[in-house]
Amino acid sequence: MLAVIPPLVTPSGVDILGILPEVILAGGFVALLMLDLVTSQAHRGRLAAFALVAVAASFGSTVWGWFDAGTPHTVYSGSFAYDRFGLFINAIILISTALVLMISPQYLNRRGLHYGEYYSLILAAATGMMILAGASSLMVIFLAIELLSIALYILSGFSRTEPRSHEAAMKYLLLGGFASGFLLFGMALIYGETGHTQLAQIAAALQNAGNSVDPLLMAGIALLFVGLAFKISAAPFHTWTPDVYQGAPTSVTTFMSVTTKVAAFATLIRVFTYTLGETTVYDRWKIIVYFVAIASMVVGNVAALRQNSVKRLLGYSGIAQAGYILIGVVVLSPLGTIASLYYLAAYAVTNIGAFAVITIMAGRGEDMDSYDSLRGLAFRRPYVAAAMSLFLLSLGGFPPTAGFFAKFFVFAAAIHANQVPLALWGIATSAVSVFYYLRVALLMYTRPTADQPVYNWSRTSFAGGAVLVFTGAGTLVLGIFVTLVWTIAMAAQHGILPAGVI
Amino acid sequence: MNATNDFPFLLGLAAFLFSIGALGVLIRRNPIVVFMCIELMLNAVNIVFVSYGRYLNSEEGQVFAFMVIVVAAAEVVVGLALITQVFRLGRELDVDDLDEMSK
Amino acid sequence: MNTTTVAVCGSLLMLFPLAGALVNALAGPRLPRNAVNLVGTVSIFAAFVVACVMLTLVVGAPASAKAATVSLWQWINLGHGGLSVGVDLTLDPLSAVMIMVITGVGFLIHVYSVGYMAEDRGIARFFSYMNFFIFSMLVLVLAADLVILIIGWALVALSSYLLIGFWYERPSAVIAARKAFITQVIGDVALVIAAFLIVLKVGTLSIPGIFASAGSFPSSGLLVTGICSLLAIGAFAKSAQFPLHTWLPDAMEGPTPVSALIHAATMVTAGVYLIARFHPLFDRAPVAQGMVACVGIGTAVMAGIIALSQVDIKRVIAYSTMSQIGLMIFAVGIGAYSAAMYHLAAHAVFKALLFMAAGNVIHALHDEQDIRLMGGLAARMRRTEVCFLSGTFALAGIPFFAGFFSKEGLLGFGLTNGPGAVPWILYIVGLVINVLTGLYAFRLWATVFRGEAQTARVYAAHEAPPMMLGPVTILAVLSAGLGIVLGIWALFLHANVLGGVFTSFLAPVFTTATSGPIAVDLGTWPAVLAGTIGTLASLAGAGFAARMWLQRRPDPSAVLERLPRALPQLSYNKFYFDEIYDALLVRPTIALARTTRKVIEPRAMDGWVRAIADACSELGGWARDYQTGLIRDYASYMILAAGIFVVATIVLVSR
Amino acid sequence: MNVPWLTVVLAVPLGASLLLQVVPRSATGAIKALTVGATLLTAVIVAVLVAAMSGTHLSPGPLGFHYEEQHSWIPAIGASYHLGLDGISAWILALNAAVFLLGAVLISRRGTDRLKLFCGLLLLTETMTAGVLLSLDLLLFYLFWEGMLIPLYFILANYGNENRGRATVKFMIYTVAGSLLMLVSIIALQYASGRGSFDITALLGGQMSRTPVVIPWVNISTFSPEQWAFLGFAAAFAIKIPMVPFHTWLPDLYVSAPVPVLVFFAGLVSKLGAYGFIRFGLTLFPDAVNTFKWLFAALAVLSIIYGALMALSETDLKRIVAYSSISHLGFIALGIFTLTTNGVNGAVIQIVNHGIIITALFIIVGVVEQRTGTRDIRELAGLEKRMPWLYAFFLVATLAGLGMPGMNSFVGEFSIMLGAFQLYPVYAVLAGVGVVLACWYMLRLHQGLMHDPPQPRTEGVRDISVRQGLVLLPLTALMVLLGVFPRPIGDVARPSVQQSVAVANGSLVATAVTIPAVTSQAGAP
Repeated sequence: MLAVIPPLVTPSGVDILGILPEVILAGGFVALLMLDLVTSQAHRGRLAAFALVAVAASFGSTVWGWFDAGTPHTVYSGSFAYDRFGLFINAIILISTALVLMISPQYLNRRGLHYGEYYSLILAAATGMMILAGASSLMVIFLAIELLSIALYILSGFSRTEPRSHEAAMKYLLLGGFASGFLLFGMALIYGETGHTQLAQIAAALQNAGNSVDPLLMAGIALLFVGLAFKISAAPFHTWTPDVYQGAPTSVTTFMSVTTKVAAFATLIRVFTYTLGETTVYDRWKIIVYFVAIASMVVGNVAALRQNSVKRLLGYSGIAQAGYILIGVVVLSPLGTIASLYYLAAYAVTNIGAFAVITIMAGRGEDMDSYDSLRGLAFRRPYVAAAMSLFLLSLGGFPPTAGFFAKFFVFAAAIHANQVPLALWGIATSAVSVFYYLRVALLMYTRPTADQPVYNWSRTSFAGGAVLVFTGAGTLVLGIFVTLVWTIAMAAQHGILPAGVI
Repeated sequence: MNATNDFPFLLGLAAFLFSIGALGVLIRRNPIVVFMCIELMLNAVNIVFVSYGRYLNSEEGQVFAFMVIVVAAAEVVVGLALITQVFRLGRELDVDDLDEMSK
Repeated sequence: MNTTTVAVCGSLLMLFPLAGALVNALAGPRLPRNAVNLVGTVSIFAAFVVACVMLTLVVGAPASAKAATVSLWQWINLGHGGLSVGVDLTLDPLSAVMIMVITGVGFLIHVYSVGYMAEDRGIARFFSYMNFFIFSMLVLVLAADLVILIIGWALVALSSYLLIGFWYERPSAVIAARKAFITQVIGDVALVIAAFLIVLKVGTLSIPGIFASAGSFPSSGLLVTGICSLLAIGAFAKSAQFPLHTWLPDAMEGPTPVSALIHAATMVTAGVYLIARFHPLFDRAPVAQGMVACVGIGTAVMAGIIALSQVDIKRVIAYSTMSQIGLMIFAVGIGAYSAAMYHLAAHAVFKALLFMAAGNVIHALHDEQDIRLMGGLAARMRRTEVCFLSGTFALAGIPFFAGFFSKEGLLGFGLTNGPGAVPWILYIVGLVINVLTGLYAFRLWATVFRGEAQTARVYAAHEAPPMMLGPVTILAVLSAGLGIVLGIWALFLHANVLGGVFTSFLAPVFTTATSGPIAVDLGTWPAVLAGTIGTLASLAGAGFAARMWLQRRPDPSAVLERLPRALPQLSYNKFYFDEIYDALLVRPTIALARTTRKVIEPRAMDGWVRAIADACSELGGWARDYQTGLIRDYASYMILAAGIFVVATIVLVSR
Repeated sequence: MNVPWLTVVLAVPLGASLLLQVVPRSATGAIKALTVGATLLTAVIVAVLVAAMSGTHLSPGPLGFHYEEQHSWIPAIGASYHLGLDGISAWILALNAAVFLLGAVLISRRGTDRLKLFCGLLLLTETMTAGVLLSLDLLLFYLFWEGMLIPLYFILANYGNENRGRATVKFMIYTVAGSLLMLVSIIALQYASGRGSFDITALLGGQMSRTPVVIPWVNISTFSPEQWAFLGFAAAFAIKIPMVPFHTWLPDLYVSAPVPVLVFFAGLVSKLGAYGFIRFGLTLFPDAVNTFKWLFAALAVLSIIYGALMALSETDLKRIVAYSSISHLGFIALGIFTLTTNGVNGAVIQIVNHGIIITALFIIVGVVEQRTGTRDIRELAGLEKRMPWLYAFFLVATLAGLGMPGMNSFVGEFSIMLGAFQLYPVYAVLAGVGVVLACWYMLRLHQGLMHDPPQPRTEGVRDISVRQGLVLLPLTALMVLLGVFPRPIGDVARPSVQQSVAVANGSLVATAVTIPAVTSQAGAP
């Protein structure tokens, strides 16, 4: 018996406008591969400049899209959402990418890693993330995840002579592939039980199913969640995070710690809040997401207490932040989504700032990794130390910084959804986190004693300074002039696809 | 065979293969074998896609399976390159050796 | 009385000593010694003059308007339902008597101090404190609001503290000062709580206001009894009455003029003043009155017994002070307010005299205070001895000396009041006190001035300089002459011998007393009879003392060897009160404080915080342990979690 | 003329701290001058504002505010930039300006490492603490409340003795834990009130549900949401005050911090907890505050006694003063939880008074440590001979510290104890025991330093410097002045306190305990 083939729908040419930012960036990625061949080693900085131009162009089209996507719709037969939500995520990813590109050349030069592929791989990964942000079909989600993952596998092993870097890459690769297996199995089951791969159709199918329970479907949802939880490094799927963050070159860590999480959360919100969110089965099931959120907050913060590498510390901190952002996801409310978006923006600007300090200050041939390397930074680089303190305070959630309002909004979302315990878990772990953030901050202001080695910090380049100024200002702006980003996040939530569920 | 009748069997086979793959990841220490196990998991999923596609009379499953194959190939390329590089640096091919940072 | 005049006089009265204190405190160290002395004494003299003016104001006022209250400024006003206190002064016969005593005796003691402290380097500080004391005492007696009274009450304690610890390099003085102050603060707290009870009942703390609504307290009610008991506790602390008496003997660590002024003449009698002032309340609380009377007379006996065995000249006088104040407290307890005030004034004179004469001795012997090392001083310090003897007579209540009328008056008063046999018991106890007083008073005089010199130092002793002898002489004349004049006047011109002038002068204050025993009169002949019996008792004590010490001179500490052993032991050890308090209050508190610091703070208070921190750290280590770095481990966590999730999902959903 | 004066108060120190950044690091004179100038300017403005307050426009509503300013901030959630001054905050704001001025004066120009950093942080802290006192919007309040920790953290972490790191982190975690609980309560309050506003005037008088929360599954009913929310606030404030048993951060911190920091930290920052209780505890949670008043009053009494006992047994000067501070702050807390006009008024008065006293005490103890090189009371004695001026100032401060009638703290303590007596006589009596103990430990401290034969340690120490004298003089003068003439504080605080107490007692306990109308005037019949 032959399958009845539905009529082929040819995508209209206008649909390309919906993926214009991604296309531009992908173009940049390909062009960079070519340009690398004709650029001499001394001029690789120009590749960075070109990549920046590509990012800027993509950002321009994102901004244009923001105004164009007043009425959200899907393109390419419903597999890609052209909505402000995706564009908001795009903007975060693009800005982060740009900031990483700015600090990269100096760092790579110092570490002797300055190869042209770096920039194309960054753009490739960014493209994948942007696609993921807009993906509204399981297939596109899978493709985007793999695109960004493969690029990141290579990037984390970019320090070709360093065992640490290899180890990071191997772990990321093997565990990432392993997680992909779960993700894919979940997708397969969902597809099989609903008959669809497009989110809107899945949502409709679930609505029709009503209260009936389908164990295989539920298993599929669980496995899909496992796959995505791996990407956002939520506990208990977080174990790769500290190792990979520590081993990868710092600029790469900077990049992936922020952007991967942002993109994966975009999908998580699309799938779990807006596709599955309203269904009765999900309502009973979401306790697992609760558990993951709480576990992430606890594990991330508690494990960070006893670290001695700044990169690892920020890795654990990232796990904890994932837990906080998950609060915004599980409460299934517009406020929760907005809070998550705000959190992602705040997290991006703060975390890039923090990692940027480590990247910028890294010395020749070595990463500024251990706590000791921060000791006494304030005496020689007062402004850098002040900036780092600001970022750490923001991560710790002190007002008036971005981190405070980020946490404030997710807690508010939890309380408004009558989930006070979730907020209490959040604050308890936040209080714990103060300890390790402040310990690092304190270290920078401690004068090294005579017998302690003094780390040889690099000079801050113009680009590095600019990044710090931008991220520092961003941290404060998000902490004081809240309405600015809040309004945008609200608009982003307003236009999210698949619509109508919440 | 009837698509409806052998469908549970196919699904069971896929689950079985997936489990073997997962178990291999847990047990084997050679990264190349681990990698192969991961590929096995992906291919098990492919079986699910294809059999669902047939069961549901929809082509999306098949398309998805193709995608997975392509992606798996890409992953293999990167993975093998990485493993080779580790090997070239004179290290044993044993995933248990990759725990430098946690020490 | 013209309120403006009263306000101006009252302000001036307090300003002079305050100004003296400030000038000496700030500029004193840079001023020449004479200037310091001048500032110190003239300021009090000026106050004395003002006090005289105020006395004439009161005397000259019509009988119906003997009291005036003026407001200086509003201290605090917390609005409706809240506290409201004004800095108000009151001038009436009672406060007039007090300010006369304070400034009069105070001035003489200041003059005396010029001589006594002539070689001390801290003279400016001394006069500053002394002047400040006079100021505080005036605040206390003039206050027309309970809060202001409490302020004065505490300020005198402060001055007392400062002066006891004047020689701050002596550890014993430092400890004595602290002890005195803490005891006073206990009294302050009692007063404060009494104030709370009052304000919650009548809504005001103004003393005239309280008295105006005294009727709202049910007579013998629990509330008024409580208030009066608390007031009495405050008075006991100030007047060194049992059980808050232990600070007074130690307070003798201060310079002798301080003992004369503060710990004999004025401050310690403030408790008597307080109860007399609050008589409208006490009159409604017979239980509290009875308690006060018993404590007073009990303290009088106890202190009299202790005084018998002490060997420090100042401590003997201090215990005699305690005993005499016990009598005054007894008097106010039985309602004999006028008699108490009379005794207060007389006592101020002769006790200051005794102290200053003792100061002469101490000065002459270069700070020797042990009476066992004295003796035979009469030959070298004739005038001092005469003065001292005048004081001793007055103290012992020998007829026609100041103490006679007052003491016999208040003892006799007890006979007229009280249920059943109580008056007789009290009177007999009073007679015992008379015997004791005669005994210790003459013991002191005999061991110090008579007999043979015990050390070589006595032979080198010289009579005190005129600056010291002058005030002593004046007081000696007063203590003898005043009594004689008053006595003659009373005997021949007045039917009422019991300090008639005083009684009639103070009458307007105490007329408001509802159960006015003041109206009761023994009648002339019974009074004479009572006086005679009392005098005989005193003389018996004096004779016994003379027999024991005048010629033979046994060890003065072994006074009561013929009595049962327990009594001398108790006497010599001051009834072990210091030890008991040490064991019951001080040590447990310190032990508790130490336990708090060594155990509770680190283990419990900090412990729970540290427990949380340790738990987090432990968890952190745990999480770290699971972070093995092995891919296979990580993969197994993932698959385990994924498996659990899948199963949990299915279970949860199909529930 | 419509000058946003309160914003000016916030902006002056903030602006000065930014301006400091352009001053070269070596120009210590200019840095110090700028810092002192800015704090002085703030103090002058605040003084004028407080003095002129009663004549200015009063906003309508159950709580009236002067100099009110309101601007939109985050309209989406109803947070606004809303400032105002009333009788409760007025004197505390004045205290704020004063202690920062003193702190700035006390900074040693030569002896301070990285002077510019220190001065900048000090000014920043002033902005934050002033913001805490002026905010009428809960979120804005929280912003300042928690933001205050940032400059404080850097000051405490950078300056002080070698143990400061641990002490500072302890303080931070303690405070943050409490503050975060308050944050949850703030959100819950905003949500439950249904007004979508964080404005105190919109949330007044108990908006939250008073039905008990039931724990699912076990079906145990617990406190009502309002009570839970109140406990959240209480956690933050009780830790900040601090009340026993949440106090252990304080002694460690006070011991490690340098004197100019202690001046404003002990003088003001710890009072903000008490201020928070008055401003928010009483007015936002009338039901809960009435439910829990016995508990918090008991904790306050515990603080009084416990702090006194600790002060009695400690041998470290700074720790003695630190524990005395805990004991005194217990009085303030006791006053607040009497919920009577007298108690709360007394608490406001005592906040100001204790700020003055503790500042002076820490300066004195700091001078002693600096001159003799030790903080151990057992190694010190006989300083009166060497330092007569210090002795005089110390004497006044000691007396004020032990609640001597006639000194400023008597006013507050009397009023507080009266309030306590109205509600819980036993507590008042126990507080009386605390007074006696206070007398004991203060005298132990004072006499231990000043009296007894001089120790070798104290040979040849110099008396205080003119600068220190100039700082101590106004403080001690105020102790006496406010003791003799305390009316100004009471008069300013009175209307606001009455309003707050009225809100707190709402319709619930309006008739519980009221004193009859007080008419104590001279010569009242």
